[in-house]
Amino acid sequence: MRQLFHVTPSGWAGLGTAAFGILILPSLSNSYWLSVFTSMGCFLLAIAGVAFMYARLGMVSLTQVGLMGVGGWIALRLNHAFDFPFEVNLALAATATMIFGWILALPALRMRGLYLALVTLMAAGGLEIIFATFQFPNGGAGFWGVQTGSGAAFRRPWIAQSAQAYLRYVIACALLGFLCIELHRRLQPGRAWALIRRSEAAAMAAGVNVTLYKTWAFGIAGLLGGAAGALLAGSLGLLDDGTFRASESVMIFALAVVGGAHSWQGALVAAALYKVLPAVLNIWGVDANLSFVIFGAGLLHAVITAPQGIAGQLLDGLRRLSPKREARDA
Amino acid sequence: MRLARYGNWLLWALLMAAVIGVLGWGGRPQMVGLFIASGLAVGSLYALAGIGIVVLYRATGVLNFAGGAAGAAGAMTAWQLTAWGFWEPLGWLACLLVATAITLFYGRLIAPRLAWRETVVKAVATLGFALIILGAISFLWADDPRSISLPTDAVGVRLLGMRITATRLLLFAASIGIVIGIWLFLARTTIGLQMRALASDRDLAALMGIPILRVETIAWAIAGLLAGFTGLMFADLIRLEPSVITFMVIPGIAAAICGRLENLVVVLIGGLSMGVIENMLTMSPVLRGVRPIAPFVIAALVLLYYQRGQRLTFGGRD
Amino acid sequence: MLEIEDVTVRFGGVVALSAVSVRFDKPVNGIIGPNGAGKTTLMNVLSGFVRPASGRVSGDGEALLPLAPHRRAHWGLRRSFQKEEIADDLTVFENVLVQIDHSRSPARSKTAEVEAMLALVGMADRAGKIGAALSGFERRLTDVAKCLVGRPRLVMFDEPAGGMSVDESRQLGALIRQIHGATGAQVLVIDHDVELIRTICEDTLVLDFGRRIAFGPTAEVLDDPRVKAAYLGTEEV
Amino acid sequence: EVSCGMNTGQAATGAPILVGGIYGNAAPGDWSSSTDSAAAYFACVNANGGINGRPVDYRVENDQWNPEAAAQAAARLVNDTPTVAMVGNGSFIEMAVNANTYEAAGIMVMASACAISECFETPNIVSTNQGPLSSNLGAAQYAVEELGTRHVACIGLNIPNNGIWSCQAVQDFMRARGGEATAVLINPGAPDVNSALLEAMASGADTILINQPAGIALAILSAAEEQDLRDQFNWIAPTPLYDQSVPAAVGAYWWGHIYVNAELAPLEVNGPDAQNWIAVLDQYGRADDPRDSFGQAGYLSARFFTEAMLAMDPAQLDDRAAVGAAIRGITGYTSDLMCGPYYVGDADFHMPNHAGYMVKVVEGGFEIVRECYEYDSPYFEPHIALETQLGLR
Amino acid sequence: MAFVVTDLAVTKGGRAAVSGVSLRIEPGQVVAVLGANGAGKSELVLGLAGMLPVTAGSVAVDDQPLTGRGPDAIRRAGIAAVPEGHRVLARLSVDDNLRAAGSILPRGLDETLADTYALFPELAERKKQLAGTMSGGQQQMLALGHALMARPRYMLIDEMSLGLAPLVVRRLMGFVEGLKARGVGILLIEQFTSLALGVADTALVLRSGKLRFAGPAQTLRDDPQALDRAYFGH
Ligand SMILES: Nc1ncnc2c1ncn2[C@@H]1O[C@H](COP(=O)(O)OP(=O)(O)OP(=O)(O)O)[C@@H](O)[C@H]1O
Ligand SMILES: Nc1ncnc2c1ncn2[C@@H]1O[C@H](COP(=O)(O)OP(=O)(O)OP(=O)(O)O)[C@@H](O)[C@H]1O
Ligand SMILES: CC(C)C[C@H](N)C(=O)O
Ligand SMILES: [Mg+2]
Ligand SMILES: [Mg+2]
Repeated sequence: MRQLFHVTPSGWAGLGTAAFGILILPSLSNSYWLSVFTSMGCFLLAIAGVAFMYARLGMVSLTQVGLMGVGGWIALRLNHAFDFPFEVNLALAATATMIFGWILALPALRMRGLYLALVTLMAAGGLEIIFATFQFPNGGAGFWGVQTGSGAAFRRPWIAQSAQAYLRYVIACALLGFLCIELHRRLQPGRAWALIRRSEAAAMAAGVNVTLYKTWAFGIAGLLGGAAGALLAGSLGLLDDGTFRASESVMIFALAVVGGAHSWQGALVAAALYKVLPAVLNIWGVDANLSFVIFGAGLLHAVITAPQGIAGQLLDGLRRLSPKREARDA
Repeated sequence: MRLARYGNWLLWALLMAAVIGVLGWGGRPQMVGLFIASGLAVGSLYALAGIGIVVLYRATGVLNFAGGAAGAAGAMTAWQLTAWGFWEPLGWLACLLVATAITLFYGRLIAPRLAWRETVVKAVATLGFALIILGAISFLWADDPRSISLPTDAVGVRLLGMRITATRLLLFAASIGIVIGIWLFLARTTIGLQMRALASDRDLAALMGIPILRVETIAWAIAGLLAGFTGLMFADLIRLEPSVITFMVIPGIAAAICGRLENLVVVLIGGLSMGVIENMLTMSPVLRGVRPIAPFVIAALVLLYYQRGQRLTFGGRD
Repeated sequence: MLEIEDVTVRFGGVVALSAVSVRFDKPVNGIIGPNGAGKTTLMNVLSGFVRPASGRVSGDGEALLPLAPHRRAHWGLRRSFQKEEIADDLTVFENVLVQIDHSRSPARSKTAEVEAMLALVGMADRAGKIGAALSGFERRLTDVAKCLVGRPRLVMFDEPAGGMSVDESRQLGALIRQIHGATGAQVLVIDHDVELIRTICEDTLVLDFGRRIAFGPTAEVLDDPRVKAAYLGTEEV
Repeated sequence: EVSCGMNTGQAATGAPILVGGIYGNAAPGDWSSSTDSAAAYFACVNANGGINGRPVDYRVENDQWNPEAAAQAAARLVNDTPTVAMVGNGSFIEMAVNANTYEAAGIMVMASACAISECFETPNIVSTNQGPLSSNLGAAQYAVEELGTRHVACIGLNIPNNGIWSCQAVQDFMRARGGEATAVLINPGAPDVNSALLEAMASGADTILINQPAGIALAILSAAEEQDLRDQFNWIAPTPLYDQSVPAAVGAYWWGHIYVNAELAPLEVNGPDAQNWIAVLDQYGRADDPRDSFGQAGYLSARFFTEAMLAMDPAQLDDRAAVGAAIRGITGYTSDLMCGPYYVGDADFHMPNHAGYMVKVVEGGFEIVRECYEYDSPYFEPHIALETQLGLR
Repeated sequence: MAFVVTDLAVTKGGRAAVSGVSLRIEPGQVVAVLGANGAGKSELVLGLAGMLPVTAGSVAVDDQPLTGRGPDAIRRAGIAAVPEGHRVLARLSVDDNLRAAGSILPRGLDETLADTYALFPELAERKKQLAGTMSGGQQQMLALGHALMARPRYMLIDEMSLGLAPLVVRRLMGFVEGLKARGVGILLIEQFTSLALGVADTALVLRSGKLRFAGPAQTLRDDPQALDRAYFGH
């Protein structure tokens, strides 16, 4: 049990980063950066979901942003239909998306590797069309809840009404997400997943219920993605289908690999690349099309030169600086 | 075994007939015909995109998301040359050349550095390349309504009261011809065999003395040519809009999935069926809003059908 | 006691096993046969990775075929693969613990059991080592320890000595001999190292082209002229 | 000789007045021509005495067709910068994302290129252009009155605040005129538009209204050409097809057969304001700034804004609320680029521009087929009431 | 005329797996490489085949330098390696596997194919079967077949008898004698030491990636103690 609550150096660094994000970052940021960091926080949570599936089970989900859309859709739907507080909407949206993830997983479980990735890509393509066709609820009537003209207000958590407080809230949620993953990793599911990644046959032979654990993993990714979507809805007050294209799901996975799927640092790098880099390029006045080119080139470069991801490279560098410290990823 | 094979075809034919029957019920026969003809054209494009993907995947193990972008770059070049007053065939040729050059650039300079990575990582890396191409295209050509038309558009035959242009016929014939040609190439030639060897296990193929770089270059060149041709056809038949042509790869992948990333004939038939079903959905008041979802649903169902009754067994491979 | 009745397996047109019946009741049993005889297939049928076209399998009187693979593991079936399957990012201890993770016994007793079995295979001092850092032989030993925890009833090895030096395979053989004593499980070994089979197995089944061609005490079986012709080639190896 | 603001010929040197603008430029479209023209006009104003000697510091952001980037652009321009107003906005999504932000921040947005309902039905946004709803109505009205249309098939984008909203208005209009309309919706994610065209054909319509961005519209027209449908239907379209590259892109087959509503004065009208706009662009803009209808709209928004600022108490120029009140107070501004008067008014909806021209696609350009006419539809009842109240009628 | 390796070092995953190994294979000679599990035998073969980076030393065949060349170039220079673990082109048929391996031959593909099938009738029976669905031993035969199809002058075989039935091993040993007689030089890694020493002219023993013994196979055949010493260093 001591092992369960043992905090590794990397873990301390993570807690420190979260503390910085919660205590200091918001007061340093203006409204623009608050908005950038908030959406980075939301996507961090979603990226944590894909990265964990990939790192722990070797499963590739190309539908994570689609799942975010599902979570966001549900959160909006609940917000406009009922008077629940934000937390309830968040929890329900995350849970429902988890269930959605399970349902998605059921047919996908027979597959692995590329095929699994492609089925999830098909799901992402389908969700993209559905979002584009029906849009996100904005206070209208009926099941789809869409009205023309400006939408109704989205209620934020009562403790996080301001943009600053909301950023804190999002970072705290992301931290919880990482803790949830880490907890799983240290317990029975973590061991089962490690073996499944090695070989599903070996896992079955070792008494691991492969279906259950794979479904479970999909559920967790869905949970994180759903929560991320609900948080994003809270950040913007409304959602647009343009955010949830299938290509964005692919991009998120690519970034998770580029950042380094095995560590929280990698997810952070990925989220920063996804949200902060374009914001910086935008401030520098780089043409949006050119920043696409830069982004794509950076992605390729990182995939080629950093097999462990950028975070892996940075951590290796750090380890070389401080010898004798055997840090295991948290 | 053989019976099972025919069983699949029979099942497919029945399903298609059922879909067309149910959706077309009560519609004017001529409209149904028009929807089918229109579906076959889009379907050929899906199939062509899928064929490009499968050929490259089988030979190099790279699932290429950038084919659409390369085709878009080619089509834009063709448009530009024509706008500058060059002789049109020169533009078409340039389209093929540009798409091939872009694809080869990736195949020669970037893909080998990623050869040892997992398939999925290699696939998403090509998305990065697609972004580069798309960004560059949008930077070079401001958004403007454009179109390309081939001389074959002017020629057409009338069939059951609908007009079918020579372009559509050409596309249809070309996709069948390409499938047959590539199938023969892979099955009958040494390079084709080497390509298949490479796709199965690149390291081992190298160990067997197969000149990896040369074979891969050929595969990428074929993929580039196909991408250019698809881009040109897409620009003519659907529209000349780089981002739309770029993301055409996603339904293309759906078509490729139907053939399990392997069987070109099934890719062709799958692509055509997707196009037809997607168009036929227009006749359903309930489903017409979501008709573009058809390729994804079909691909997912087909995959499930393939995997039915199968238990997971060994290894980390698919 | 393991009873296999009339098991037939087809892959498309290939008949990999045809109506194989056999009853293993000795502590350590061998399966040999030419390449492609169906040995691995038989083991896959037992562990649930291949569904036979027909036949029944019962272990200690319980029908095994209806159980899903992981259920068979819970029942007490263990197997090793031709290539050991040790997760690189788990420690030796964790790699073994996975095998009994599903059981409801208290954490302390699980820990004790894993430690005991690691000691038995001689890996106790390396329990904290991560999978990726193990040598080939250590990985194989960890694999064996995995087969010993959780009250196994039937332990199967597919070519465990493949790629091992003569000394190592002798050591492994000795370890396999101890399994029945330590856990009460019955052991099934496939290998082409006839010396190994001869020294550790009481009974041996010989398969050829998916058919049982001999079964009985190992020494007798190895002397059977049909076995010599189909498998060994000549008198001595 | 250009005319801008105070026309002093002296560069403004005082403390700058901060003004923002958001445009969308990324795939699938470049909507920056309105902010480009507005920027050129402000540059001209600054070179001509500014606003009572104070230059306009015009800051623009690209929303990249991405809702989050749009929100961030507004955060940067509205929350982080003490801008007094937003001028010249051109986007497909920004207004939907930011309408509430603008209202909360109490800032007025004088948009120029607006395509969605939020632009016209929220309190803090007023646009110079008409948007699809109004322009559709203009096209449909022309078709009913001149082409004998009884049944319109409106091919719109399957987006609630764009295609559905604007085709719905056409249905209401046709019903009011005793006719009929069918909405045919294209999913924005669908590459192929042919099935939508077929659906329109099957609806029994006699007129096809192509309520689409130019790219998709061209695709529909080429599909129709393939089936040789030109003479079986009347072909009408709202403003997006009024684009100088369209006649060449549609090809000779269509010349003389497509009627397009132009929400601002077509280029050949060339009144004094139109000439001034071109002169401003030539002198203060970039060579590649588009000379299109969105550019006209951006110019107009900037010009009307400047006029309103010049009419204000100079002490209040940095006060967002005061500037907002001044903008709301705009009434009866005119330009030869617009058929009717421009006004804002203190309402929860704004659509000052609901009169336009009708043009026909001909070889090498467009030909005006109907001069300024006001659209007549039940949708405009509240607007007319407001105009009456403001004394504009 | 020989396959000469001087002072070779090979790394795997950043760790030196083999270092300072020199050896020489004459045509018609068998060099047995022995050593415990993890001694670096497989890495040696992979390094020689161009599949792992060679960080020091040189490799040459018949005075033609091969150091740092890619695996395909090395195979085309006449050196065929059979890596450990019966690697086959899983998604190709047996026949296609062998034809692909023979596709680098300038001529005589069909005869070579016939020879290979004659050595492994098990394979001839399953020409159309997908290689990945074959049994372990059948795949090992196919992996050996790959190398034979190149008609190499030198063969590097890792764990030749791994997973093969005794009958087949016997057949193979006879075949190795035949290859020797035809002047093919062979580097042989084999778990059954006595078998390897039985055909070998020269024996090498590796431990922790370094050569601990190099000399006539006879020496180790005659003195099992010497073998143990070299293996375990007691
Ligand atoms: N999926 C399959 N499709 C077709 N044939 C198969 C399939 N799987 C196995 N076989 C065939 O079934 C037979 C039995 O294979 P199995 O792996 O059981 O042999 P084995 O006795 O373990 O041989 P080895 O000693 O070489 O490991 C082989 O001939 C093999 O080629
Ligand atoms: N001391 C060690 N620490 C970590 N890994 C090792 C060590 N020794 C060997 N290994 C790994 O074990 C595997 C087997 O090593 P290698 O291939 O060199 O052995 P070998 O001599 O061919 O023996 P065999 O093939 O019989 O196992 C390799 O992947 C190697 O990296
Ligand atoms: C000193 C060493 C060579 C001793 C060695 N262990 C042996 O028994 O021979
Ligand atoms: Mg076997
Ligand atoms: Mg080895």
